[in-house]
Amino acid sequence: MSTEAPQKKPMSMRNFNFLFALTLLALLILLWVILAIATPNFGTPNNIANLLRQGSMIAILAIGQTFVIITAGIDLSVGAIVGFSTVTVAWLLQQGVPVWGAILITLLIGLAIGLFHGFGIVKMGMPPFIMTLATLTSLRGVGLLITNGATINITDTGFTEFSRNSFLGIPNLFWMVILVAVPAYIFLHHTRWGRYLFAVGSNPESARLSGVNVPRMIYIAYSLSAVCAAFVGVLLAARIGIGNATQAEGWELQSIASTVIGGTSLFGAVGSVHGPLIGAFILATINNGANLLNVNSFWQRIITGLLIIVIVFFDQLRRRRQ
Amino acid sequence: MSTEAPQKKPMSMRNFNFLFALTLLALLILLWVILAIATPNFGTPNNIANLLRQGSMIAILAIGQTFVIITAGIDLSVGAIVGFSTVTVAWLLQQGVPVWGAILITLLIGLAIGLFHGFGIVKMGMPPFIMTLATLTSLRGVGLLITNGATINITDTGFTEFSRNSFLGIPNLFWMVILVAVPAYIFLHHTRWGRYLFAVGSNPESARLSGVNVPRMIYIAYSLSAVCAAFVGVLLAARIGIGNATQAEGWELQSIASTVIGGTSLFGAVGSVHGPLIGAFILATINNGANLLNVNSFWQRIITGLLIIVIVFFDQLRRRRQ
Amino acid sequence: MTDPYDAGAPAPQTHAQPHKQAAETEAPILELRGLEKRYGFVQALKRSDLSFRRGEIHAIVGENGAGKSTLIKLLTGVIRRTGGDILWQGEPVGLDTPQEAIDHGINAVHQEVVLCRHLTVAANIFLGDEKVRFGLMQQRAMTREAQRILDDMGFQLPAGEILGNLTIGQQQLVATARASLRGTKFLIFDEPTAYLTRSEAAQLFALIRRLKAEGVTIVYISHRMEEVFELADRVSVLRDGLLVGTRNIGETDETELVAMMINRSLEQIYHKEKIAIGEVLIETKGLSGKGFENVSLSVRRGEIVGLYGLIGAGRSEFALSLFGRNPATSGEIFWKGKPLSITNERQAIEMGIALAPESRRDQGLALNLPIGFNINLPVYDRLSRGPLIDGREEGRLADRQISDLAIKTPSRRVLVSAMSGGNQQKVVIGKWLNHGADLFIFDEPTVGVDVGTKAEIYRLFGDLLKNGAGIILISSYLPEVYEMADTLHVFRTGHLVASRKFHEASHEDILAQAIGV
Amino acid sequence: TAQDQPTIPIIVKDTTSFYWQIVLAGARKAGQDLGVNVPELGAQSEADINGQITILENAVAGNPAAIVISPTERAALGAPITEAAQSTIIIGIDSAADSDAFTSFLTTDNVEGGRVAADGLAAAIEAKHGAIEGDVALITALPGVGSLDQRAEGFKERLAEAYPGLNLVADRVADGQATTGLNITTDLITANPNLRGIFASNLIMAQGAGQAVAENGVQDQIALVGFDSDERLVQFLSEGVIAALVVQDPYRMGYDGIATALAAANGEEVEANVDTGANLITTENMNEPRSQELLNPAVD
Ligand SMILES: Nc1ncnc2c1ncn2[C@@H]1O[C@H](COP(=O)(O)OP(=O)(O)OP(=O)(O)O)[C@@H](O)[C@H]1O
Ligand SMILES: Nc1ncnc2c1ncn2[C@@H]1O[C@H](COP(=O)(O)OP(=O)(O)OP(=O)(O)O)[C@@H](O)[C@H]1O
Ligand SMILES: [Mg+2]
Ligand SMILES: [Mg+2]
Repeated sequence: MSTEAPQKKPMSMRNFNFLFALTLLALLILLWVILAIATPNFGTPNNIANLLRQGSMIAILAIGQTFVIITAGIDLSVGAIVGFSTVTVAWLLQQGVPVWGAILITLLIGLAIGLFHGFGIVKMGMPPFIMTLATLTSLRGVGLLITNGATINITDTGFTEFSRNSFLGIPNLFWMVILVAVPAYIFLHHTRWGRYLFAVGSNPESARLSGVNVPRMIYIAYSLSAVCAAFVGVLLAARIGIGNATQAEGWELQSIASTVIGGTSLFGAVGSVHGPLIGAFILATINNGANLLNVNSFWQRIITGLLIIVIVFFDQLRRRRQ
Repeated sequence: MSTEAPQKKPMSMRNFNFLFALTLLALLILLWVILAIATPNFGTPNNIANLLRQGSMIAILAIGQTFVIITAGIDLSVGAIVGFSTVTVAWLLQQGVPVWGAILITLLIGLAIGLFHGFGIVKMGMPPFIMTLATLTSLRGVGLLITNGATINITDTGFTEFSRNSFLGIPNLFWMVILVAVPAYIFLHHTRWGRYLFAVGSNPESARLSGVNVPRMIYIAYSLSAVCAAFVGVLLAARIGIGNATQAEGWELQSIASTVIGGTSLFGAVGSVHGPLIGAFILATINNGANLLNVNSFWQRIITGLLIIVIVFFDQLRRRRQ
Repeated sequence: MTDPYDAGAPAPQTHAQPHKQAAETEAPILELRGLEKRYGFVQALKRSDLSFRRGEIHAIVGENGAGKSTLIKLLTGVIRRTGGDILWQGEPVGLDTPQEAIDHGINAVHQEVVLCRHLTVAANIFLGDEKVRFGLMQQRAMTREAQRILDDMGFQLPAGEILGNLTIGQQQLVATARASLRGTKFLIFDEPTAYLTRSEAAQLFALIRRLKAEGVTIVYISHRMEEVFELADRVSVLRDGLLVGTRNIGETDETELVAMMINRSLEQIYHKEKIAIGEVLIETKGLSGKGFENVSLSVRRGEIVGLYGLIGAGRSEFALSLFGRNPATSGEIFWKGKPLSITNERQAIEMGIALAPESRRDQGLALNLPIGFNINLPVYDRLSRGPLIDGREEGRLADRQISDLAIKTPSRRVLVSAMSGGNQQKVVIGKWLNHGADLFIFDEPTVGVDVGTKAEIYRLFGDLLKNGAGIILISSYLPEVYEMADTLHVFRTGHLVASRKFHEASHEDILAQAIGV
Repeated sequence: TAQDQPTIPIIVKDTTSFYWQIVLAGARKAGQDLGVNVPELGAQSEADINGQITILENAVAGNPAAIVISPTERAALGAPITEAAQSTIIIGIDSAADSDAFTSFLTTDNVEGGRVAADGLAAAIEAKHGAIEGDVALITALPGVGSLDQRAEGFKERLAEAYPGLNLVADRVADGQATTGLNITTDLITANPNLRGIFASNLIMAQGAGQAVAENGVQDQIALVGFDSDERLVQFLSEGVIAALVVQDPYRMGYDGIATALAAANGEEVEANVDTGANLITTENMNEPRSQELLNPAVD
């Protein structure tokens, strides 16, 4: 909390964001080059495909999380929503609901959860941290109650195979990231609602007096985050072939970490779509590389923690220098 | 002379806090009365002792957390510090270090972790959320590395029995709460440093301009939180008789929830010592009561989540009415 | 009590004179040699020499962004200089931290109130300087002492109150009390009267004179010339970060100072053209809501309707209500002759109402976003083609306002937080000019704005009126509403108590109505 | 009526796990059959030792006729169980604790389970490659969980003493998430082209590892052995993705735990130690009646 006033002329925000994304990308590529040299298997198409698959889900969560964090909020419930959604989609599929129906209903439930968050924050005046912490707690309970602690086996092979297959050599899961990221990018950076999200995050009163419907933007942000999480739940169910409410524990923190590594500020009004995406794949690369190098998994945790500090530190440094 | 006195004279902050603590206390007592009527065993001395023991550790964590939250920060690492401290104290005891030495060293390690957080936040400009998230990740790794994933048995029975025994009919663990809470209360509400914590949380720039050493206060807040957590680690090690780095998972969220239920604002500058204390025991009572009533543990989660929303909602409501 | 606005006020120079002469023989208490401050490429303060005498009131004037606040921040250790020396009583000093400045007895009341809103008035006054016995704070004693100090200064403020519950003006007084309390030798005021009521301002001036009599050096920054002439012994002018000169107050006049400030002469600040008044745009009948009651008034095309009153009179609340922020609870609104109710801001904007709110920091600006973003925020719906924003048009509109309002910035992409107070105020106004509204509500539009820009803003009012708009001008600065408004309404404690046509009543008459004597 | 029935709570390690739900189902059935109130208690993670101690304390406060408990951690639960035994009868199931206060003990020996897994893995590798040699890996769901550590211990011991041809190249600990198990397995397959066997030592890891084997289509090269079973794993087993499962008899443990506790509460003599066994079920023997009983316990 260095309260020293910024010393130098701020570079234009757009250029700055762009440059920052470039350095992050450079870091990611640097990691890749090092790993490709250090291990014989990193560069194989198979492993690249694995890496893309492994980073995909956190990447989508991080994109959703970004919308919320830009409004200066936080969504701690995304991991629980993912777990809960694996249960819903699996349960629906096992009830004989067609795949598209099961997915649609699951996404709608995600939407409902997001709207509930919005309601709590807007109408009840709850702090986002507490609101989503409460849902996190309750949702896991509901999911466990539905399955009675068991897992639901998904027998629809078409559904489960989707997550394994590729299209044009790129894993389907990564296509799903693109499917989410491109509209998210356009929404955040090229539509007025995107601008309004930033305005709300910076100063809600001024946004309101400029004609922005602040409550609506809050509803939108939390709904997007929850729907992204529900979508990840569907993908996860397809990938592991089961519905289980305790899955995705701790993913909320991973998604927040990805978002922050990607240059989003927890104080709101600073963020992008590409940053969190790269952030998520940096984290996935660290894990994949550590696995390939057979690094002790305890070391893996230590390294991840330290790397988060280092990356965010350099981000802060650059930001202050600007 | 037209210095209009504010329209309706708002209650002074001190009175308000006091009243709020009273309503919270009333809620806690209400819960107790209901449970005493609903279950034959709630009111037994044995169960009251259990309840006091069960709430103790989260209560101490919540007090530490309060210092941090008052500065508008957050400490996600407390759970990990607790787990890590059980390992250190167990390891030291097994190395033949005397009990007082083992405790002292563990507390000093806690202090070092807190200072590290302060360093990251003050000198490196890290957001508290990310700084403590990173330590959370790394610390568990370090603890696991020390024990190689195993648990360390504590053979010193004097140490382990301490947590089960009582003094003057009150469990030792609860005495420890008093031992922490009384100085914490005096520190926060009756010394200038306590005042400075509020000032930093309210407006760090103004605090700085008043000659408050803002960085030092940040160091103090995070150190207090980490030392409280290390102390809880010692108590937990005594209670479970082992050192194990994976213990206390999720306690950071419980401590934050207790703090917020106790009327502390996540935006900083609002909080007390007695509030979080009551908050922690409300949560402990919910769990204890649910166990006695044989409520399904999944329902227990759902109820806890909903109760958090309800309690914080009424707090917000009251606050806004003032 | 002396009233600075009152034409009949006794000339302050009479009792200021002896001190001035005594001071001239002494060594300066504080001297600046080649002081310099750069923010990246922006040279906020260029090598300036300036000396302050013991016990003088030294005014500093200059345009927005001239570097006045920067100078103050340097002297109080808020920021660090990038060059030059500061001599305190002849000795070079660092002044690198606020604590160091406080230790020397240098204190300031900053342009934006920086106090802790969650703490009590007493806690704020004693912050950093608490009374402690045996390690424990003596809260009661501090509250009592604070109350005594406030009463002593003539500020009627409750010491036990939470600061956030006070008005900005009252908070400013607390800041003043705080600063003048601490064994101060050198006290700086950065636009202290911007948010003060007249009586509060009078209390402040009395305090300043008393401090001066006690030998305290006062630096006084203001855009209000009459205050400068009333209070100051000497005045220095800053322009573009450069000191252009220092004058004894008796040896200069307003015209000269303004010319020094803006490097040209300004014949007239209040620029009012004769514009034909047209149909009624908005009319309220018996409108009541939060903070105001039974207000009936109308605004016509081509007309400026001024709302004058003391702070807290209910004008802002009335304006916010017209804008849908706090919808009225009873009464009627007619918009272009049709009755309707305004329930939210969006509706008001779509109807053609624009509001530049009074608090730029809390209501007007997204501080950590770029200037261009702020300027365009109300019109993004119109900048959109289908769902997408037209980036080129977005840039064009922002750049147009920046040049029209002479906003001092290298680019529209600079964050608003990096601009001087007055330039920020221009952004607050600029954001509504692209909007093409019919009714403009300007709430304290010239707070912290320099004379040159004020004149620009008044000229801009003329342009808006010529295009057929109507204006509601809310101001606590009587000369402004008096000179600009075609119709002047006076508010007192939520009621509209008097209405006057242009120059129909005297200053005294209006004042009396506002105060209620 | 329920009022007059004796109360015997059962405390498991982790109510969110399917395995423990089967234990609870067995206990519930016993309660119905024998006329006992059976509160079903347990922590929500096998790593939550303090949580289980708390639950035990609360259960004791309820003055039950007896308590059936599966201690999460050997050392940690020792003293609390000894203390609880002063006021009620304690029956242990599944895992041991450092206490001699148990009236009776029904366990599967997890170390033995690990050994059985090693044998099963060796047999499966032999079946696929004709020789018991090559690289193998071990995946543990969570660090610091007693039963998982014991399985790993038994597995490694047995490898070292009986199968010198099998080379343990990776001993990885995940975070309890199926996805992590899946990612680790995938990366193990990538990093170790000669990998021939994997032991995933609990239900969730077996689910993740099974998915990775299926995803990479390596079931002909890599023998996967899991621990415990559910519908998903049985499906993998029948598809040949998983070569073998080590299955305990949780249902019986729950049922007999309550039955023994009731007997002890009524002052009857009970056996001090009962081994409920760890069974290896392979694709070949999975359709035998006993296997089916173990694989499809009657959970309601
Ligand atoms: N934090 C900052 N970063 C970059 N530039 C800044 C910063 N603060 C001020 N400046 C620039 O320094 C110059 C001087 O600003 P300063 O606030 O001193 O003006 P001022 O004379 O007080 O104006 P006003 O009358 O509007 O308050 C301005 O051009 C401003 O844009
Ligand atoms: N922070 C506050 N707390 C309590 N009452 C307030 C506060 N601010 C304003 N009020 C009350 O609201 C009413 C209207 O205030 P409003 O701000 O509209 O007055 P105004 O005439 O616009 O003066 P100003 O120049 O302060 O804006 C007054 O009765 C005032 O006392
Ligand atoms: Mg200024
Ligand atoms: Mg106003």
